[in-house]
Amino acid sequence: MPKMFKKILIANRGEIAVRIIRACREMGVVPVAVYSDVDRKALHVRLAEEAYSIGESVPSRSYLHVERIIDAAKKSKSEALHPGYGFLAENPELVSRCEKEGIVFIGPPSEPMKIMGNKTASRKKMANAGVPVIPGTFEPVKGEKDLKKKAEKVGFPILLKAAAGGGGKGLRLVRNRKDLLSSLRLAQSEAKASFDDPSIYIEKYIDEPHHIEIQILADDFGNIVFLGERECSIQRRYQKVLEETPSPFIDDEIRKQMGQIAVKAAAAVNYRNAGTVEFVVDQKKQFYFLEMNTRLQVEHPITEMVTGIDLVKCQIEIAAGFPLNFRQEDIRPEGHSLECRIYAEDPENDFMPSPGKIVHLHTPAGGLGVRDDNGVYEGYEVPLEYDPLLSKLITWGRTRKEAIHRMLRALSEYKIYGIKTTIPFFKRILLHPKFFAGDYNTHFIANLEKETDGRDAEEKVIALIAAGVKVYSERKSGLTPQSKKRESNWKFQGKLQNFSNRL
Amino acid sequence: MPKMFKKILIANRGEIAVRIIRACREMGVVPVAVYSDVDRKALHVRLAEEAYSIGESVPSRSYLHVERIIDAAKKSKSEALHPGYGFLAENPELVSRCEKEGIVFIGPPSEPMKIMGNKTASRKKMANAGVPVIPGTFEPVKGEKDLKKKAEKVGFPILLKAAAGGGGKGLRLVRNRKDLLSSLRLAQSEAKASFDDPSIYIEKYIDEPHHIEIQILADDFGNIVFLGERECSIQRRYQKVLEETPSPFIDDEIRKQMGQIAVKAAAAVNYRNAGTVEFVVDQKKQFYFLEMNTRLQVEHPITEMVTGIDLVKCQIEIAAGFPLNFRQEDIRPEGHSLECRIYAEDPENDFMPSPGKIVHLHTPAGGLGVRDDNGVYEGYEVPLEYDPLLSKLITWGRTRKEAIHRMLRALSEYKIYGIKTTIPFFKRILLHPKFFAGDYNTHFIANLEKETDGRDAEEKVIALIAAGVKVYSERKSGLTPQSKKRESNWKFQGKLQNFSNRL
Amino acid sequence: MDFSFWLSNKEYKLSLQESVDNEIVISLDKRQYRVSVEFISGDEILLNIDGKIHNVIVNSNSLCYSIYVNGQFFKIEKRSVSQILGKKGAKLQKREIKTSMPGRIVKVFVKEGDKVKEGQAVLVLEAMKMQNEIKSPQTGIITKINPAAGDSVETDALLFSVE
Amino acid sequence: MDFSFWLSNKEYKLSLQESVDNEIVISLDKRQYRVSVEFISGDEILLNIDGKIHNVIVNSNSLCYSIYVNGQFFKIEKRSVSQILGKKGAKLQKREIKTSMPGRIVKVFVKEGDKVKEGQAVLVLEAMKMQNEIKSPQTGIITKINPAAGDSVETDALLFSVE
Repeated sequence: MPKMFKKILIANRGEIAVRIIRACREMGVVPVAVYSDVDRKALHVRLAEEAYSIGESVPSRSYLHVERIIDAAKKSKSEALHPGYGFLAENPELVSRCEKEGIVFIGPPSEPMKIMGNKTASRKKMANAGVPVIPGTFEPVKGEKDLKKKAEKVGFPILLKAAAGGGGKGLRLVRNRKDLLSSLRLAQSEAKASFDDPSIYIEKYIDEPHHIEIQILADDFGNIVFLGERECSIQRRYQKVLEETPSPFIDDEIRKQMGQIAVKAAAAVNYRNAGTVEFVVDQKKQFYFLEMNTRLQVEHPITEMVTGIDLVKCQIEIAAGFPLNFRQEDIRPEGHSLECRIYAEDPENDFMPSPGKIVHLHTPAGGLGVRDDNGVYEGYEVPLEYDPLLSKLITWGRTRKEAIHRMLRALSEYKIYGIKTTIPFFKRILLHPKFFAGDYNTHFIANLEKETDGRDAEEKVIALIAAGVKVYSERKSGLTPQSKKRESNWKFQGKLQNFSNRL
Repeated sequence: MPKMFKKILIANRGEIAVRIIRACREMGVVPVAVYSDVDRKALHVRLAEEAYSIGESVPSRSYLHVERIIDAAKKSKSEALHPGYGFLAENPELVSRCEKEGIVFIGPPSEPMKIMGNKTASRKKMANAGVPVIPGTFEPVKGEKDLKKKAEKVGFPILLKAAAGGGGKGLRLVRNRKDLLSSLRLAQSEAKASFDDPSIYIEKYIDEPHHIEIQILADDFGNIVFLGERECSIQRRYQKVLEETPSPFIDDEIRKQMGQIAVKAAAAVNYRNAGTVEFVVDQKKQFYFLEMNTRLQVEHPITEMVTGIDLVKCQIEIAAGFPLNFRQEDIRPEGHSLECRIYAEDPENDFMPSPGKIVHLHTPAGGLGVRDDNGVYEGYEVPLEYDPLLSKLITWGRTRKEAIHRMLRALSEYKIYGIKTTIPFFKRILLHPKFFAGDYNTHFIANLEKETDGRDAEEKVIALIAAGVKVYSERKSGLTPQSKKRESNWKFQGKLQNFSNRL
Repeated sequence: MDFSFWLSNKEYKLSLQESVDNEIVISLDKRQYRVSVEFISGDEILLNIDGKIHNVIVNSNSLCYSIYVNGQFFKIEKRSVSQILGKKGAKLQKREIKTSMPGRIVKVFVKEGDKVKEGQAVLVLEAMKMQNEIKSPQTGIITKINPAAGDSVETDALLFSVE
Repeated sequence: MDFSFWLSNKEYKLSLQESVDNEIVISLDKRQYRVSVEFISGDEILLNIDGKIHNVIVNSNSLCYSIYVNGQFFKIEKRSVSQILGKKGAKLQKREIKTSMPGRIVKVFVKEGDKVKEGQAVLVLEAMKMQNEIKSPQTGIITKINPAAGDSVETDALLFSVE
């Protein structure tokens, strides 16, 4: 009979560490946080039950440092470790070190993680298991001659991709043969610089594709289930910006096929715990395996909203050796859910990072179907060192229309002042007729950025009136000591504005 | 073809006004707030699109003043008016004034409101319609002789109740005939003082009862549906404290019977819009009509959480003349939901009111299944003049156990400092073995209050350490001007503490 | 550094010293605690006590510390009650009971000259839609009752005196 | 009371006067607005403009007002740019471009002595896991480039000069 853990170390920070801490508390498990120097006052530390320092602010000396994480787990006597996403979440070395120390890693075993971490190896494995993969090569190309021959066989346009890659690095679109060699050289040098491995392979380029992923859960008893899809085509520079489920693009028949294929993919590598199989879907709704993320996804909450299933709790239960307590036929997604990723970036200035102090924070939670998974608080200083994700704002509605209108309402209440955020940008996406109609693909944001954003004349008038009121009240009362003191917060803000103004 | 309203006036304040404002914004309707003098900076004003002053802080000169509400509706050109709950929500005069001015009242017509507002008239009407009512009289008793005769017929123990009554006023339990006359006199004088009407009627006393209510919706086209029940037996001085759905006490068969009877009750009075039929359920699961609340209930969110149906939006759609867009068979409640009513009251000091400034506010929204419908913000001063409800914290879980554990987690994150709140009291309820087992009735809180509450020794040590750290840091640094300035917030708090200490 | 605090009339002795790694070692009731401290804002403090996290609010005035820990409120006094009052036995004196919130008097249970026990209800004050029993802080005789049932009272109004 | 403000180099004239009912009447661009004001906290202001509610954040320094309205940021200047700079044409001067955030230089597109146009990318700085193109603020010649690709830069480090 399996036993639940007493203590879990959370080897992460920010909103995802907070998310996992909450799941632990709801299960009666003690959540143990770790933190770098700059994160001493971070929200995940404040909400944890125990917390241990693991080193300097630069990630390689704290959150990416396997031995310091292992030390903290041993010191706190944690029986298990949850890696979150990013940092060491897909690092087989951490998994082996956990195995060696007798700490349960809350995620897959190292073997499926290794296979899925290598683009060409996973393509080969999936193709052999009967999972459709994008036409192309299963090995890195062996030189210019090999490239030419294979490119002709796949047929232009093609993508050159880094075998060790991800995040759009070492990626080149080649529309015709005359650009082939120059593109190879650029892709190779980028791949070498980013991953210390210049290997490049070929994939057929699929025009105007959708990125759709399937959430799966696999326990130790051979049960593998899928929990519907997530439509992730709203991307900017290969980074997801907004996700929704169900996808407005696919139908129940394709949904079921994709789910069954995802289960097959997981089974082929003896997968355990939560995982996500990503597919590229072309305009004819043909779908192809792209990669498998062997961890919790940033966008997991939208699946939770429509299924009612807490994925983090499932991860912990599976890792503790419990069987899944529901079957495929018990999973009946209801309604529609959206997620907006709110970043500390300036959408009016080319999405320049905007770290700094959050002077005011008003979050919109309240009412039916609104969820705000954030990792910050009023007075918190968003550090420069890490990912700029501040919050994931999630809504649910009985219909897609209701979920969108609820998101617009929630965004209108969400106020983060002192730093710039992507909140205003989401209004542009959600109010766009193409988005509202559900008629979009991965090119949506690039097209949107070409459209001009008319600044609202009403807001300008209000700003001028506010300035007038401010002068008026200052002249009537004289400057109070308090208003002088508060200026210091804004000096920082001012500095950042100067930064962006100068650039 | 009906048309949606352009503007709705919300004749209320606090969390319910905020709730309705959010529904309006999600429907593209302009929400118009009204406010009394003390509410100039209240959250419902800050979140509205338009706001109008309606008078002095005392309710009779603002929120209870029919003509000022009507004036604000006319001035703002609102087409409809939502009364919320409390204040004028069940006042037929407001309904008639709206009818006269051509403003749509978002609630029932005045006729069913009048019938249900009178205890004896509604008992008679319901009994005639075949709705089971508690045995007793259908008319006020006509004197001491009449009382004696009828009391014997009903059989002791009996309740004497004010015909115009509510909230436990003019209510007396009579266990045997020797106390009958003295109890009548007390009940009559209380009824006279509270409602200016000394009429008293008799009901059979039901021992250890449950209070369970059924939510219904009725449109203009003869469709009436029920949306499951709410278990409201956790009460303190006849005030609900915590509600849950489904009730752990009743089964599917009784649930369905109660739902059908509630629909019959609504049909009997030609009811329209949202309403709630309250039942008393005895230990043998016999249920009796108690009263009908002809408005939105405080605890409506738990029904929304399990059905996914936004009741406020339904109210607005029905009032605008749209038919319900779902049928009885489409309503399939999923999972379990709880609501804790967080009041500005001191649970360690006999629930004494605790108005004042909220110096710090950390709300727990985030993660799956947590909803915080609050009406306050950090820096807000909770006024003395109104109901002390600060927030309704609502959780949902796939099981009752999950919903309870989620509530405990959310409560542990919910921090309101500067005033006293009922947050610590809920932990005592939720962790009580009887509550956890679902084995409770309306006597639960009274029994709980007899049990001693062991103060946690660990917290005492932490408080002492914190005081030590404070002295240490003050001596090291000297008092900063800022820490001196902040003291003023706490002076107010100090005053209130003195108040409760003295009493 | 050594101090004494009083909590619920009991004295507690603390001794603090800074350790090399920026932690503070606190001795209390023969136990030692290793504490690290982060100041979040004016009165919000994040304590790490032997690895355990506690978010605490501390505010001080000249007499005491007002402290919230996990939603519980503690009033920790810098001096003992007997130090403040001079000596014991000073308790049974004339006490004037005022209200610091406006409200309406619903009921008065006693009349001037009545004997009351400590904790006995003297009158009912309604505020924030709630009825609150106002009790006598000591055993004695009611020497004055100011308002009558139905009266409205303002902040700081005298309710009654007991001697 | 009359003032002028500058927003995006355009001048706006405002005139304010208090009305009997505690409202302020503001004239701007030939329109009149009736405004009532509540101060929520230091820099948070609740405005009611002709019945419409707006939550606004206003902070001022000696040169300008920083204002957030509905999530949009406005910088309203007390004096015009030409007043600040003295006179026009002073624009084409030496400009030193510094960074106010630490990061890593990923790529440098130009070398010293190159001609650049206003808005042309000069180098790529990586911070917060994002790559950001740093552009030239004016047309001119690059007189100095400080860091090379791969270098880490600290806050306030000089990136390049353009003349």
